[in-house]
Amino acid sequence: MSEAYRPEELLMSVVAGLLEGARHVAVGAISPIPAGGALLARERAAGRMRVSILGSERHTFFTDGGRELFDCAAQGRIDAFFLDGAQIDGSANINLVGIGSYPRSRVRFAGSFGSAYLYFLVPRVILVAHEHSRRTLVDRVDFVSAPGTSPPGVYRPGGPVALVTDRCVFGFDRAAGRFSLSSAHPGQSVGAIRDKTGFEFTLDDAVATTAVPGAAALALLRGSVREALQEAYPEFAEHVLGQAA
Amino acid sequence: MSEAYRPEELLMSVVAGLLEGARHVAVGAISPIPAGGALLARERAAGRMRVSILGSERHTFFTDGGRELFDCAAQGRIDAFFLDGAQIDGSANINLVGIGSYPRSRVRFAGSFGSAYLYFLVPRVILVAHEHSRRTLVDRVDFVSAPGTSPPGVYRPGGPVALVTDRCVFGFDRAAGRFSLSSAHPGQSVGAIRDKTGFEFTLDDAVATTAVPGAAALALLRGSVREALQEAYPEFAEHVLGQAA
Amino acid sequence: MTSILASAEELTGGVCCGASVAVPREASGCAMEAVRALVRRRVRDLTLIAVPQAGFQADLLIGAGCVRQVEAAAVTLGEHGSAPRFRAAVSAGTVEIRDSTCPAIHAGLQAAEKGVPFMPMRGILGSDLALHRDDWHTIENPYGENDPILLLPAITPDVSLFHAPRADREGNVWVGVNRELLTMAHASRETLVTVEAISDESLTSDVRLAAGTIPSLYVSAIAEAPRGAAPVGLPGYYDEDTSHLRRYAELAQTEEGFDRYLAEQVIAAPAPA
Amino acid sequence: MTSILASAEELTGGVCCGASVAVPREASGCAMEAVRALVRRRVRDLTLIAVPQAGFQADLLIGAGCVRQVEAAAVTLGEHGSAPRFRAAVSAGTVEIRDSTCPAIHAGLQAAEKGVPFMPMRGILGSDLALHRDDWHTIENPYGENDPILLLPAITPDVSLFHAPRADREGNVWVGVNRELLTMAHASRETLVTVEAISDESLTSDVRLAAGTIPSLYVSAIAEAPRGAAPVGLPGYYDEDTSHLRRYAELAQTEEGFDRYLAEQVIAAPAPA
Repeated sequence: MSEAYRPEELLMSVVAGLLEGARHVAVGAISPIPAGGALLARERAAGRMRVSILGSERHTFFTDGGRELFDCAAQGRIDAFFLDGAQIDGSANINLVGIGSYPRSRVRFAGSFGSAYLYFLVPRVILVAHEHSRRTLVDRVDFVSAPGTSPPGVYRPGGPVALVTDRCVFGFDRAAGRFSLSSAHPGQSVGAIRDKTGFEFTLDDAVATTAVPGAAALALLRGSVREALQEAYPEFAEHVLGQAA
Repeated sequence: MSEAYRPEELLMSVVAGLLEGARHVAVGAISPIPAGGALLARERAAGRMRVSILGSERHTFFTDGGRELFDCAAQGRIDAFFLDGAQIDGSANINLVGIGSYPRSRVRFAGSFGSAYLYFLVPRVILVAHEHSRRTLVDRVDFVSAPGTSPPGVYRPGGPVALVTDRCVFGFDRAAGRFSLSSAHPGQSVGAIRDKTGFEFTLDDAVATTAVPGAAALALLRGSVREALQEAYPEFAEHVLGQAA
Repeated sequence: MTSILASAEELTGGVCCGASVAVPREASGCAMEAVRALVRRRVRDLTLIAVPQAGFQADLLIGAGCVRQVEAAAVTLGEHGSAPRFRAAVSAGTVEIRDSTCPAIHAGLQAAEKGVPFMPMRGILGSDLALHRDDWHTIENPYGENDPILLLPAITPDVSLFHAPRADREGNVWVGVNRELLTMAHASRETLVTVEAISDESLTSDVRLAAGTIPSLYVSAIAEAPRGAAPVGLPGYYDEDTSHLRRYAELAQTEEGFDRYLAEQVIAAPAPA
Repeated sequence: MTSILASAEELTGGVCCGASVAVPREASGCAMEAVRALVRRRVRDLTLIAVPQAGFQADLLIGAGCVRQVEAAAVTLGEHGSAPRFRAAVSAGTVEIRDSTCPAIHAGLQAAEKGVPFMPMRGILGSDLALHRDDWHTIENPYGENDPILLLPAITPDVSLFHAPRADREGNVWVGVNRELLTMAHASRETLVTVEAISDESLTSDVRLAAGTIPSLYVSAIAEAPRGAAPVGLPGYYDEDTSHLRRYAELAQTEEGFDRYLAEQVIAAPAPA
């Protein structure tokens, strides 16, 4: 029987699985779950994976100013990155700008950050949605901060490979330009997921149940990963990983 | 009666005069006379002139690698620079590449360095020819490392203002695209200069005799300028400025 | 030559209404004392250029009515939530937002640094950012076939304004690895810097320090402002004042609350001599 | 991760015939020990990219027959006169020269660093450089009117090869203000560095050192080579061996003299263990 785990630990374990084989994973600011997942993947990679956590002094080695992350991605030296969206639609378009008509958005968000660039250049972009609802996962975003796919001719070595939510994991088929349900987290049914998702998606041949973190993963998360997260995410490290579920 | 001076001291004094009012003068590598002239001008500018001597650690402040000089010029932060040429022609085209047909030059020189760029961007480019002869000052250069003038439409805030040789000083008229004789060094006649010059030039209304360095200038050259030149040009500082003429 | 001025007030005294002012992200060093001086002087119609994003300083300037236009990849208070005055002003249409993306702002500054009118950039095509920026052009890459690529115009701020750990008496400024500050200084017409301390030790004579230094040639003026980034932090020197920023984030939810913050923390604060 | 190798010989063992190899100007740190290793291994058909000019190392490689093509703003022995083997090879047509200008080489590397196919650049128009470079294109500036501007293609070297004062055990390399070395590392597929010493002290943990450091991510391999730049100097560490370089400049005036120099100073020199 598996150990008890927190929902965040499940997501970190999922993220770690999606990062297998990557040599260099970059994580944006204010992204504790991707950071934790990346650090877990690094623990398993036995010295063959770098993780750069932006906003952390200890886990970022950049020495060429704010542009270096983007130059580094364009050089092909970043294999995986994470993006989220206030809205994400069925074509994997993401919206970080606003709800309603542009530019006088009814609800304005922070802005697109580096998404309009990194989404094109990083081979393995993992989308993360912390709230799986029809408000977030929509049929069509109100503003395209970064498109999920591009027409032939557009230089695009990168793009989305998966969308991880608090209910499930979708894979993304770049040729078809749509998501398919890969696995549902324990306790989630396909019907319930469809009900909470504002876009159409297909089903993998066999929709699995998301693998839960085993004892080894949990030990790493609560041990070395927690320690490494302390600097950039002290509260998260303490409250989420600092005590058994 | 004026003091005895060395020919190099005359040239440095001429160069200093041409730099009046400049806020930032850059001097390329292996250019002791421009460097000395610039340092003399700086002495007279009472803190209102910077001099950057490339190849000197003490007189260069750049911290952004080899490109900074060029970026700095493009930003309009360099008022004056020096160029020479294995050949210079009557249109102020300079050749630093080779004699004979290109690319298998009969006589090959080092190459164009930054001339093809700085000649366009630095407002006050002073050409220096150490050997005033028909070999060097030619009707038409064999290879245009950098053109003296550009057609309308070409972005060109910079260009040549003067050509200083061991015989005289030419001014350059950018609109007309030709040199005119401004002053002949003591002992040089217009006829002798014409005889030794491979290109056509006009005469200023009154061709003056080049002003010789006065006692104050010589004291500066043999004092503070010599000291400042020690690091980048130890031999020159010692042998040319280290003893009275 | 670099002017050494007595206060953040004096430093920013020449920043005119209508100027374009570039400011860095919070982790790189925010000149908050100087920003408060701009607010007190009631500067108007600024174009604020966030390099590449901005937080508290942008929200404060926008709330105080100093800003006409913002160019930014993002404006946010980060861990303290969204930037309430920015959001309200954009929704109300009282501030014009020119949405960008981080590398585009860095590249625009690099174009200005290199004195070229534009820089090419990968990505972005097909986003609504590109749709709404009429100053971004798509051309065919002359080195490819059927390969569209975006051109972005140079960004040449009238003023760059930031805070750094130290300067020397010649006006050289040490910024360490925060090299976007160097690019900003290269790209801008004027660069104004507050520093924790001006030191007698030359920053250019030690090769280790020189590697992280902006030469004085690019620095118009400096002024000492100890803890000049507060309540934002200066990484490696002091932490942010979290309770101050949390309180701001709450108060600034309404115009009245923001005005109260302004009166208490900015207007009432005595200008340094 | 960065490989730490035992010698300059090992470091350069993977540099293949036909590779493009970028090397810095002499003041920035020449990996002369590694260059001699290439000569001993009889590497052929290199494309040598001088950043932006080269001296002794280029003349040695050209004289030894290792080079097919040179892209450079200049090749010269500086105070020791012109580069005799370079001049002879260009006149004889045994080496192809692609004449450039300093900022064009820097900009080409920056294009590669940024992952864009080209960079625009002012100046150069109307020079014979532009006439002979069919990889340089002139376009109309979309941000101007009747404003032609040159585009230069990205320069992506297979290998960058240079010498630096120090590295740490993770493969971070300190270069100080010689930041063209950083740009070279960013732009190149592989970066090979000899260093005076590999130290236990981490270069990234001290912010002053970090500002002048190339992160190990960009460094393929390093090897210790004390006085590895000799007979060229390493500014701040040791001076050039002037009499050695003067003698080279004299000997290399003829092919026979050059061969004698090679036999004595390069081939006969025992490879470090």
